Amino acid sequence: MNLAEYRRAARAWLQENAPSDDHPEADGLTRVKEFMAKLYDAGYSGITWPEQWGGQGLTQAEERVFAEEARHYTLPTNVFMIGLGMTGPTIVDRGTDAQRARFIRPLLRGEEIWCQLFSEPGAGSDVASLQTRAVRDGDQWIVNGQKVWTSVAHHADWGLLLARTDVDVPKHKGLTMFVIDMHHPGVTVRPLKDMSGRANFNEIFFDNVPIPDEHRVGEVNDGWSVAVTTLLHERLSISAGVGMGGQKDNPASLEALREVVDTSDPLVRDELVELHIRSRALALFNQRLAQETKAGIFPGARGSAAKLLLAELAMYQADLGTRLVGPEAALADHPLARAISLAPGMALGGGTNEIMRNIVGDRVLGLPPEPRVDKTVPFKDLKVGTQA
Amino acid sequence: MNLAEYRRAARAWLQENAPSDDHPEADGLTRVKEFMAKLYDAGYSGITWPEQWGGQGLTQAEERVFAEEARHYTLPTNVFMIGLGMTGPTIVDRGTDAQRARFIRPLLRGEEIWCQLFSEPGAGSDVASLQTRAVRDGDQWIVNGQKVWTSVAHHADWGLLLARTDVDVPKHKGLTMFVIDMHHPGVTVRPLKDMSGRANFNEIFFDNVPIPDEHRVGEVNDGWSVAVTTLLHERLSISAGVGMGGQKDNPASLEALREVVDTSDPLVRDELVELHIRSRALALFNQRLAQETKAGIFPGARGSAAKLLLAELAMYQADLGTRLVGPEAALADHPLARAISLAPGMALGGGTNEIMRNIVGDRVLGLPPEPRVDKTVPFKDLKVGTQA
Amino acid sequence: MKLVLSQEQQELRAAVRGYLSTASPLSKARQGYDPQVYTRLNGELGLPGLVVPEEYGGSGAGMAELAVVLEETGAALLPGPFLATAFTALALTQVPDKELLSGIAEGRIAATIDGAELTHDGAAVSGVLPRTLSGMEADVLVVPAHGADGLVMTAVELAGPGVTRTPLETLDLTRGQALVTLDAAPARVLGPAPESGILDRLRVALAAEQLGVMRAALDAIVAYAKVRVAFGRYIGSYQGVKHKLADMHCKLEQAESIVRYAAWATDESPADLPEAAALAQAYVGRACFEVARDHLLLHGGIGYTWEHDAHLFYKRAKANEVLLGPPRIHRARLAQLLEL
Amino acid sequence: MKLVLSQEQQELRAAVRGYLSTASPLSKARQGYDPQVYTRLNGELGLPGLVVPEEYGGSGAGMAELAVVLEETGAALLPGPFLATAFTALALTQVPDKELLSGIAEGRIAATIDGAELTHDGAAVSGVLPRTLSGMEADVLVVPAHGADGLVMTAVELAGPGVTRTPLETLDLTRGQALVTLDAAPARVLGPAPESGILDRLRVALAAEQLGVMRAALDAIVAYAKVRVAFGRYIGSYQGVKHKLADMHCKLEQAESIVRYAAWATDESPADLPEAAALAQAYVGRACFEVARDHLLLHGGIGYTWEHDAHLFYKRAKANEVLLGPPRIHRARLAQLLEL
Repeated sequence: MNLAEYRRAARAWLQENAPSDDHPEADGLTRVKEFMAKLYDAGYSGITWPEQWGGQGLTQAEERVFAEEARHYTLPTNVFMIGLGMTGPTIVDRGTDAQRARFIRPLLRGEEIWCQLFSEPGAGSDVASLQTRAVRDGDQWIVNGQKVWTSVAHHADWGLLLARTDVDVPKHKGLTMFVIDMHHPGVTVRPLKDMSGRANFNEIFFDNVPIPDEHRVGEVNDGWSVAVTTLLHERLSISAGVGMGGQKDNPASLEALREVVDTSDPLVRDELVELHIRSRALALFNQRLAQETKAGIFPGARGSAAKLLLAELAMYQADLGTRLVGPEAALADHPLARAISLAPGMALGGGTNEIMRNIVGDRVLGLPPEPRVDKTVPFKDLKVGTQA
Repeated sequence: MNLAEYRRAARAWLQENAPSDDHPEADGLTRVKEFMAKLYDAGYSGITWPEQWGGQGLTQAEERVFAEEARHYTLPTNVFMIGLGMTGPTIVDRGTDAQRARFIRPLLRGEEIWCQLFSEPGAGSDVASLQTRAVRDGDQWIVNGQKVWTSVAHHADWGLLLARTDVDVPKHKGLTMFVIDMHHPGVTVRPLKDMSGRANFNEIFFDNVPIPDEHRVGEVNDGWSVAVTTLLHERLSISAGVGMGGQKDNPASLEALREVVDTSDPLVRDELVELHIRSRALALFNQRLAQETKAGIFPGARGSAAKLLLAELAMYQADLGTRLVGPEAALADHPLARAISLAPGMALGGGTNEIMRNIVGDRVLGLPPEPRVDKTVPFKDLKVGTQA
Repeated sequence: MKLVLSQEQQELRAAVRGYLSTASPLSKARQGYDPQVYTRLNGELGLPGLVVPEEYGGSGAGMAELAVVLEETGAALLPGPFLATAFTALALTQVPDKELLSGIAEGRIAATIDGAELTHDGAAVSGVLPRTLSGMEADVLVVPAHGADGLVMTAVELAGPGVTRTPLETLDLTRGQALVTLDAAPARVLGPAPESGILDRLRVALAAEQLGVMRAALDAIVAYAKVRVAFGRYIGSYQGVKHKLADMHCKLEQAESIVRYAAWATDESPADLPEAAALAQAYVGRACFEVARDHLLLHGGIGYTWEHDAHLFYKRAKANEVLLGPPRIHRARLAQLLEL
Repeated sequence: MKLVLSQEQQELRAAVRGYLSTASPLSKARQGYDPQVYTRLNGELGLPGLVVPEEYGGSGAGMAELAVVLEETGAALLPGPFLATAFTALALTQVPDKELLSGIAEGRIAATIDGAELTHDGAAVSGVLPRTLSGMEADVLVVPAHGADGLVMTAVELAGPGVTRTPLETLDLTRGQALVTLDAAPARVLGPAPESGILDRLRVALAAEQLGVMRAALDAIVAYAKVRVAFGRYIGSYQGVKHKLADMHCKLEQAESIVRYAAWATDESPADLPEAAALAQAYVGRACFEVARDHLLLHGGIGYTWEHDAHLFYKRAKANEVLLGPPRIHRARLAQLLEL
């Protein structure tokens, strides 16, 4: 099948099968799991993944074609995104054959939901300073500790867990990666409300949770290199997403604001011009990155520049919108009140603005690194988290 | 004499003796030296300096009164300012009695002009990494090296020189302070043009210049602590000056710009409002610092915040002015073309904006210091200046 | 011009700060209005009567003192009708009938004020006030109304007949507003509405609260930067954080200078008040939000959680920035006053 | 929409960059216009004829290619009438009489263009042009003039009778202007002045040069941050420097995207040109100055000296920002085009 045929087939399938309502998740997981199974059975889940483990074994070209066609729909695949974008690729890259055989097909078919368990209250930007312990006990490991910022954990069947297995070596060298059973009674999932009041994240507590050694991913104490694989996939899926989402639902977009503000005031018009300039500048940059990717030039760390700009734009837009609208925007049910409450999220998810600037400075511009005190000290002697 | 009497006397003296023309320096040094001698003989130079060494031995109250009265005039004292504000107080604080007896009275009376020789091409923000060497030779020291950013050096009789006397200890611990004879044939003064084309600074080259040991200020290898004294006095005289200079001669001030731009345009008006807001905010901050100082609350490192804001305001104003005026402002003889060429100077003299932010962060907010690699390494093993 | 606090003003600050730190710590602020705290604020500290002239039972203090107090209530994100009552007291000093001031000074009355102009038929007022500050907590509303005698200031008992109040959920979780519908609600006429002066005073008072909010937000993130570690170092040792905090400090220094100036102008130099008041809102309102925003962002992920206090400051700062209208009106006023 | 360079465009870039790095290094730029460099630019590279249609002896390339070249001449701060000649060639493609284009394509003629409208009596033009770009170096001036047939485009030999030229010292040390007085100077009519299109093309061309200036400025300070040491560390390792450089990189990425878009619109999508051209000047002009400014400041004291190149970029960036008028006109145009 050539690409044009592939596109026609994908288009036809989507026309027939994509859900017509916007939020099918509202019914719970049954319908979205059914859809995912249909998607997989039609050959559109895991398009580039190895055939041997349940993928389609096709190329990025087919994947891009399907993504382009799917952009016209809102497919109910959110709950599977951690698995598809991060933990699944990690198992494919770094897991054992037994793990691939066990986990990949159910993941692609939506039968099992995954979450990622890296961040901790004391280890945000600096993930490698995490404190959750996994202690060897014969053929298994016993896990105690706490994770945070975990999306979809309340639905998850499996979690990809990064835990500390040696405190006598520097922080990056004492970590190991595991697959943990989220249904074990020692796992407690507690919803975590963000500043807008939504519960979009979870805190997870582990109380003597056993993991069989065969669910270890990679070597003992080599977990950081596995995590780097996962984070690389995360960055890829974020930068693939950046600039894709339209501004149509954003109450702080130029299109939305021009309808509600007084454009007879030249100062208001000029503020909207500034918004246009900034939005266009970033949108064109994202389009250029996308065209480069198509042409085989991988954006790499330059995607962090796009992410930084997106975070700044989101904050600027919501701030501007509330200023232009005035007192009304401070009522809780005003769309701009919600926008200003959500705006910081873009900067704080997936790396703070400071981390993004470090990445651009170090990897794009090749600037010398900050001197590091944390790469040589044994973990048990290292300052971590919050302390005087 | 009470303060009111002091003020009346100062006012009367100034009325009679202050030069009426704006730029008496134009005639060379004769007239300004004559004026300085008159000022000293009338008791208005060195008001708070110890009587024993030629000062008046009065208090800051008298000094402030005289400064307030003198503000209505432009006294031709610029060429003496390094001596009066920095090197003189250093000799008073840290010199030997012989040095005080030799240097202070001629300095106060304008008979001898001083310059300060700290910065080097490879040691700007990081003065202590300087490379000019002074090597002991019996009763004297032999100096070789280069200094830069030296004001009034072409007029100077004496220079306060910070030089390296030991390269086997960390950088702060191998420096010694000297008084150097600027008329020695081994001293070459070369004017250094700034980016506006003016020659406001000099480069100084030392070729085997001898200094008698009795012209050493402070102990051998204790020069850094002497330099800190000098820099403290420098900061005091800068912050005393901040906010004092009026905006009347500034072509980028609100008063000047409103005369030359199209204020019928609401966007132009709003730019001028922004300029008003920023100028007023800083002016009021400076006034508050001055009131606090009067009330005995020493501003300390908060003066660095004022200096940072002044540098940013100067750049913002000149930039705004050129944008509002448009193409005309790009002709070399337009006042705003000169303003935009001089604007960076405020940020680069007396410490870059980055250094100011460090000072505010460390000393005002009490934030933890940057880890330092340069405090323990012997100087000869330390990276300095510009190198790959 | 007086830009530094007197000894007495510093003592007032210490007293209010001390009281609020125990009576209304931040952990309580998110629970909303506690009338008991408010009663003790009246009783022990006599704060609502601060600017009420002595002949009406108040302390006869000026805006300089009120600013000191509002800075502290702002820093504590004090819930309830304190700002609204202070606003009203400031307005009442500008109208002939000052009787209500006694009730405020005695702490009997929590009041609010609204700028929307109603209609007045001689005895009662009618109209809709879409967003009245602390409208649920206040006892009395002061509001201008058009009647036979032109525009007059009137006072309405909010618990009285003809008044319907609907609480509004607001962005600012620590201080609410209400939709107030007046349908022939009995109203006392306090005298002709003054042509100017009231709104300028509210602008200055609000700026004082904003100064407190930004100071507390900066203090919070500075403290956190000294204890939070990333990559083996306190985050405050990174220039990326340190330089931003230094810039925030610069904004705070300038904001405080402007608030002191505006308070001084209110008390001592009425001719400067309009410019000072517009400047105060134009600079301090923006600076307060920027500092609150950056204080939240620099906290990292924890600052995005509901449990952390950062968003309370952020939301109060944003709500305050637009409380007296879209911020551009303050800039437009400056343009007018500067005769640009 | 095409935002990435083709293989051919990359080769063009490499050729121009290679040529300029030897023929016009920065150390030469401050010495001003070197006609020999310009002649070789014509001869070896055929650059001035780039956008001249093939029928007039040019390469018939588009704005996309010209932008690539202008980025390089901008990065090199190339002195002389190259930008003015490119401006003129772009204008000439929009008028009926294209004869001058052949001269430009052959490299015989350096030209300039001015927007000030003169008067035309049928054979000669008169008027004063206060600031004509490269007015001393250009051979021919293209300028609109009012006459019996309305507004027409005319061409004047600058070395001919009736022309007085006075060199103007400009902020930009690497490219001059001239005061040109025309007193019945013989002029050839090129046809009616087009209603639109010329100025938009100049805006896009200038933005391409600005992109080059900002890229070179950023490259210079990034290189310096890797070799300059303070307090025992390379200054580029401090977040205070690193984060600023990262922000400058973000501006550069966006500026390049806008320039590619505007060049594409010029060549392929004329309906988008007005918006793209205004966007290009509004964003890239500002970004270029900001980057040049911060690149100078981050150099520390050495960047403030006459001997260092930093001020050359800073001054070119500022001169360019206001070259086509005060920057607010580009924003006003955007407001109009967006129908705000």
